[in-house]
Amino acid sequence: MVRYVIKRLLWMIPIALGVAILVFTLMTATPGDPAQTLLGATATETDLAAKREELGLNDPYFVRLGDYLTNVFIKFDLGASWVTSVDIMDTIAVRMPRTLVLTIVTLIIAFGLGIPLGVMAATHQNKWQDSIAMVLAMIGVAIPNFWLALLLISLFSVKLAWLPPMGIEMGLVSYILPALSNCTGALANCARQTRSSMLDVIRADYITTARSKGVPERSVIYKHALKNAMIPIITAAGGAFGHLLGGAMIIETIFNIPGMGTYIIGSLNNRDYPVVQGGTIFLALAFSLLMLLVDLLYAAVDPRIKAQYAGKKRKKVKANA
Amino acid sequence: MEPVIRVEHLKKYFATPGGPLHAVDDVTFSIEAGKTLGVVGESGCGKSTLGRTIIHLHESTDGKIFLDGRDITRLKGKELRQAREKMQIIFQDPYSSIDPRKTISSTVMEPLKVSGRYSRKEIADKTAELMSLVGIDERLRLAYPHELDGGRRQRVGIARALALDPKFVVCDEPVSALDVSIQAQVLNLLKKLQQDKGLTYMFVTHDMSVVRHISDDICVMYLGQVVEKCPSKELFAMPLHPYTKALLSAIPSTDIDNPTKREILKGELTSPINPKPGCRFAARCPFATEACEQPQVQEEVSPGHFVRCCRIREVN
Amino acid sequence: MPETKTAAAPVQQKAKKKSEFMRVMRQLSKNKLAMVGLAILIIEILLALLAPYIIPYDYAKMDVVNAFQTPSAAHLFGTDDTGRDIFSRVLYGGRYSITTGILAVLISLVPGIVIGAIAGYFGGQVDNIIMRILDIIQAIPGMLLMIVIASVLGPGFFNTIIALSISSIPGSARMLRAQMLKERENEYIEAAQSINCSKFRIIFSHLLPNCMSPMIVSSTMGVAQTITMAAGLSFIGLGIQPPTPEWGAMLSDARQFMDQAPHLIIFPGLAIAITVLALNFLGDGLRDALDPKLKN
Amino acid sequence: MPDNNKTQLPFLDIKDLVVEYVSDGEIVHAVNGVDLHLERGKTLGLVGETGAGKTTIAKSILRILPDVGAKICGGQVHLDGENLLELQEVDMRKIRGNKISMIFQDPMTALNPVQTVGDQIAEVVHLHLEHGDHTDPVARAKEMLEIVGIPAERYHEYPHQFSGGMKQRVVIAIALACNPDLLLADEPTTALDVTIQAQVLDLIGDLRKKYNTAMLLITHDMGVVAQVCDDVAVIYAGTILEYGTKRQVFKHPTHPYTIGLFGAIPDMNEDEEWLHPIDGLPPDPTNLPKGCAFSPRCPYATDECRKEPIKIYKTPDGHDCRCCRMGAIAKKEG
Repeated sequence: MVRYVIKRLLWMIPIALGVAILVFTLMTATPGDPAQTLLGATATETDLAAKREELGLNDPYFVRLGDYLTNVFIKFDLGASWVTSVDIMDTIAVRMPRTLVLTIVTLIIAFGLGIPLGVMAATHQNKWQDSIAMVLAMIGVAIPNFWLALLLISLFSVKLAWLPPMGIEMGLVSYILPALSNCTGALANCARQTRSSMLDVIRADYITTARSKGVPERSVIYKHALKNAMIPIITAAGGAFGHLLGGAMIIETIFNIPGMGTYIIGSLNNRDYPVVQGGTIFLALAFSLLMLLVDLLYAAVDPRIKAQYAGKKRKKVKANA
Repeated sequence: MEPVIRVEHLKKYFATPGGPLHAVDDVTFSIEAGKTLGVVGESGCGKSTLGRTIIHLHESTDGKIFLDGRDITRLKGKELRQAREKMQIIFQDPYSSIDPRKTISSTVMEPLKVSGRYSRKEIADKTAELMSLVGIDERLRLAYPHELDGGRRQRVGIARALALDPKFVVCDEPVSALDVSIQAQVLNLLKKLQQDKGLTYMFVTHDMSVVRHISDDICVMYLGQVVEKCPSKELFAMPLHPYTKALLSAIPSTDIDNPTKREILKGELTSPINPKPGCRFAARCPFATEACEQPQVQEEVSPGHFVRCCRIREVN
Repeated sequence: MPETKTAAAPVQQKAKKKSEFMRVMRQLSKNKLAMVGLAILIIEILLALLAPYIIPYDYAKMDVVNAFQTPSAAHLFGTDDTGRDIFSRVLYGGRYSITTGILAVLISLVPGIVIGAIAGYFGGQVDNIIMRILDIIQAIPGMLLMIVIASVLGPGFFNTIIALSISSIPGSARMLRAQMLKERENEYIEAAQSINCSKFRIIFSHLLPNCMSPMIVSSTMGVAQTITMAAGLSFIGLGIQPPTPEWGAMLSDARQFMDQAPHLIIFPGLAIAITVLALNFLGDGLRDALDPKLKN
Repeated sequence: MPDNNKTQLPFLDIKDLVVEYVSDGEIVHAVNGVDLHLERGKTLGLVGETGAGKTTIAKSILRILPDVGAKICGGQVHLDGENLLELQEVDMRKIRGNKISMIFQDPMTALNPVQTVGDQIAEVVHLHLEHGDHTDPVARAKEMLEIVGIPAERYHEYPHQFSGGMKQRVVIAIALACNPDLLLADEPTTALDVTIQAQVLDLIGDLRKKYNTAMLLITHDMGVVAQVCDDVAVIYAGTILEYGTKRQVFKHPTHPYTIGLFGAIPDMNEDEEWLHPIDGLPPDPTNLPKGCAFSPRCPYATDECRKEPIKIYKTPDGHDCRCCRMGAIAKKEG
């Protein structure tokens, strides 16, 4: 198992490298002159030239790429923001937890409600519970998270003034509305995924075996069926997290939460390339780390995968007497 | 007369993380024109791989393959295409061996279209002729596979295989997925086609009663090796190899007056991944000794009767 | 074999192809929700096409005198901060959103299929390299990648479409590859090889037709997702810029006036939700209808 | 009925069982009035082709038909005089796995992949422990593993670490853990190789004799029936066409379908040039013909066979045959 984890961790390095190169190339390909945006329209040509020289914009692409990669992957230094010249790593250390809190709270709501909803729909196939749950899920997927955010703000903050419309001064309370508006899509997808994998599992032979053993229906569903159905659901959770991370970008701008989203989008607007590059690499690494966690969770539930990871030596197949 | 198919020391290894998998290991035999060689053995003995390797669906690792006396082992490009037209295959699973998105007639005519030697009219005539040959009703021409039962799908597979008038056809368990009553219809059809068109079959199956009925000669395979090969009547009358004996005694016969003497094999198949030299059956053979650890040689014990076991005389 | 019989065969051949489409439609009509979805979509597309002729007011005409009017007979959806009629803008906006969704998915399908087919059919090293590249691109969360590409290309209608399609190429390529790997195990592919079909013919006349139905279903859902994403982009100012009446941009404008005129945010968002809902209903219906196994 | 006119009901007695499925709008007549019975300790072979309703009968006895769409429309199933169809679900559960248990066809999917082999055996023992009975389920499970020829140390291994034959042994261990009175075996060896099949059939035979368990063996292989069963029932499109002791049916097959089945199997001893297949297509359970279901494929069929359902006749040697033209066939075949 440990061998597998190390292999996956080592594997993240080329991915981070690839992401860095991809984002760096994208940034250099952006039209317009960063110096102009930074110094504003009034700057003289000489100031602009000096600024460009300072930021190393005049060097050829490969030289700058080489410098950047050595900084990031050798010196672990993401550099400083061109606008605020605050070290990027420090800002990320402050902002990343907020984005993570928002995304994880959303994930918990989505899967906490989605799984029971899906199980209920699967066990009452084609009955009213099933159709209501599935139409609700369809609507959940259809509602864009930024529209729901506006609706929730106008209702709970503007009209009823129960919850803060902006910022995170109120601590966890201020995460409620953002999490709610971001979770409908994930909740709906989780319910549909649970329903379809439960329906597949319920039709499997070993469920009939369990029934033929006299196992009561309730534990057939919750003990035998759900445990097997969890495997595809966990895989969907990995994918859902990536989707939520993306959604958080917009939610943060609406609720003015100083997380990674506002950081990156803000720096995009004023051409603060190092921040965009650093932020993206960091998010990509966080996302890959999470996918590794999902796979390990996957192995914990499914013994067949655990055996694969455990490598050949432990799996002794004894020839019987 | 040169046999239609001759195979010498044919080997097919698959690379696996645990080492080379010896699917087919040093197989030698030949099949005369118009004759049927039955290849029988349990799952995992390499009988399907053997068939597919001969007609170049898999590339052979070692050994030689001769079609009508011509060496076709390392053919490429145009020559391979010509050789392939003469060697066809019928598959086991009627539900996955026919493209669900194509109509019956377009499946049957595809080989003709691909060969590029037939005009549209010739293709239409030949397709109609092929379909009536295998007994598929004319009005099913534009039906889709999911509208047919297993038996008729298998007939479509047969019609497709015969489209280019092949000389040699590998039948890879063509009736195992069918019910008994439909099975008999397809077996009779295959036999009639052999007599009418002089086809040479290599009939792969795990069903001993089917192989006895349809083959002239039979070879028994175990873990990639041919352990015994002889005319089919002789195999059932006087089996020599211990595995063949166990295989025959395990068949539940419908004759209730003299039930077969049971010879129950102990243990499970050993792994075919980089196996030890010598007899692969030694682990489960009641007569195994150290001599069996050495690589076994295929010996012609009596005319046309080959066995791969060094202790054959003590065993019988 | 009477001569006339075979001559008729090719003619009937075409009839059969058309009936494949009819079979799918007949199968689809059994699913009520899918029909509702299809009806909504057809109405929306018609409205969007006819928009310039049927909208009551010019979508760009400002009329500051009666700004912030709540929905009334004159202005079905009310008017926005500069007095423009929201109903006309939503109708006209439909043109942007729907075309963005459909075009982006279509553009991303072509490279997606090519990459997926190559990785799926050839496997081995080729598959490995392609998959690693896709891993790298998909390591960046979808929305973030799109935001970065959109800012690189700059705002505007076509740039948004290109940004959307580029970021959805990895998804469709990976999906087609998985489908190809599954279909490749079937024996009819070995059969095609045994009758001398070329690699090219096996991919295009055997593998792809059988991999198409899941792609069609996911593309339908893809259009829905792309419409939402496009609106999201415009919402954060990176997609289609105001004053064009794109639904996302309208929502973004309405944000500043939430306390005075809450009604401003309702209708553009509702339009997105209904379109996406209709597409999802249709997608679900198509999933069953395209399955050849179902008896018709 | 074979002529045992005991007044008291036999150990297992199925009377006029009718089961129907609803699949996308069409009604599938899976079982159309089946009568079967079985004495304690005896084995009845139920032989038929795909779609004849064999598995549906077994699942109806245990009442584990998938509730979506399948329903038992009529008939009774008496076990020891008690009609199982009228039992409450909670009482039926006490019988499942304890008095009646079932073995399934495909060992590859019959075991829960995420639960250890031992636990799956212990679970059924634990479920049916009468209060006051302190046998330890884990110990009993290990004992059962040894009985079916699997080393007890493999208790904690998972199904994917076993071969097909070994998995089927675990399924047998589960089925026999509570010494059931009746074992329903649904094609237990069809998915296995012939040498492994011989091992498994022998294992079932020994254990059945040891616990005196009655068995309903469902198969399409006449050889397995000849080797294992006492009585034989031939079923086609949900109806029993021929029913008698093994000797009666194997020595004097009377119904044209049974004759056809024996003709279609290549005979091990003689060498006929051609097999005698049964012509035509398998029956479509959504629209079965009036009268005898086999009439479309029967060479001896006349209008009389197609009018209304055929009742059961007695053959010269006393076993049942549902065919009104037995006399004519006997003359021609004789």
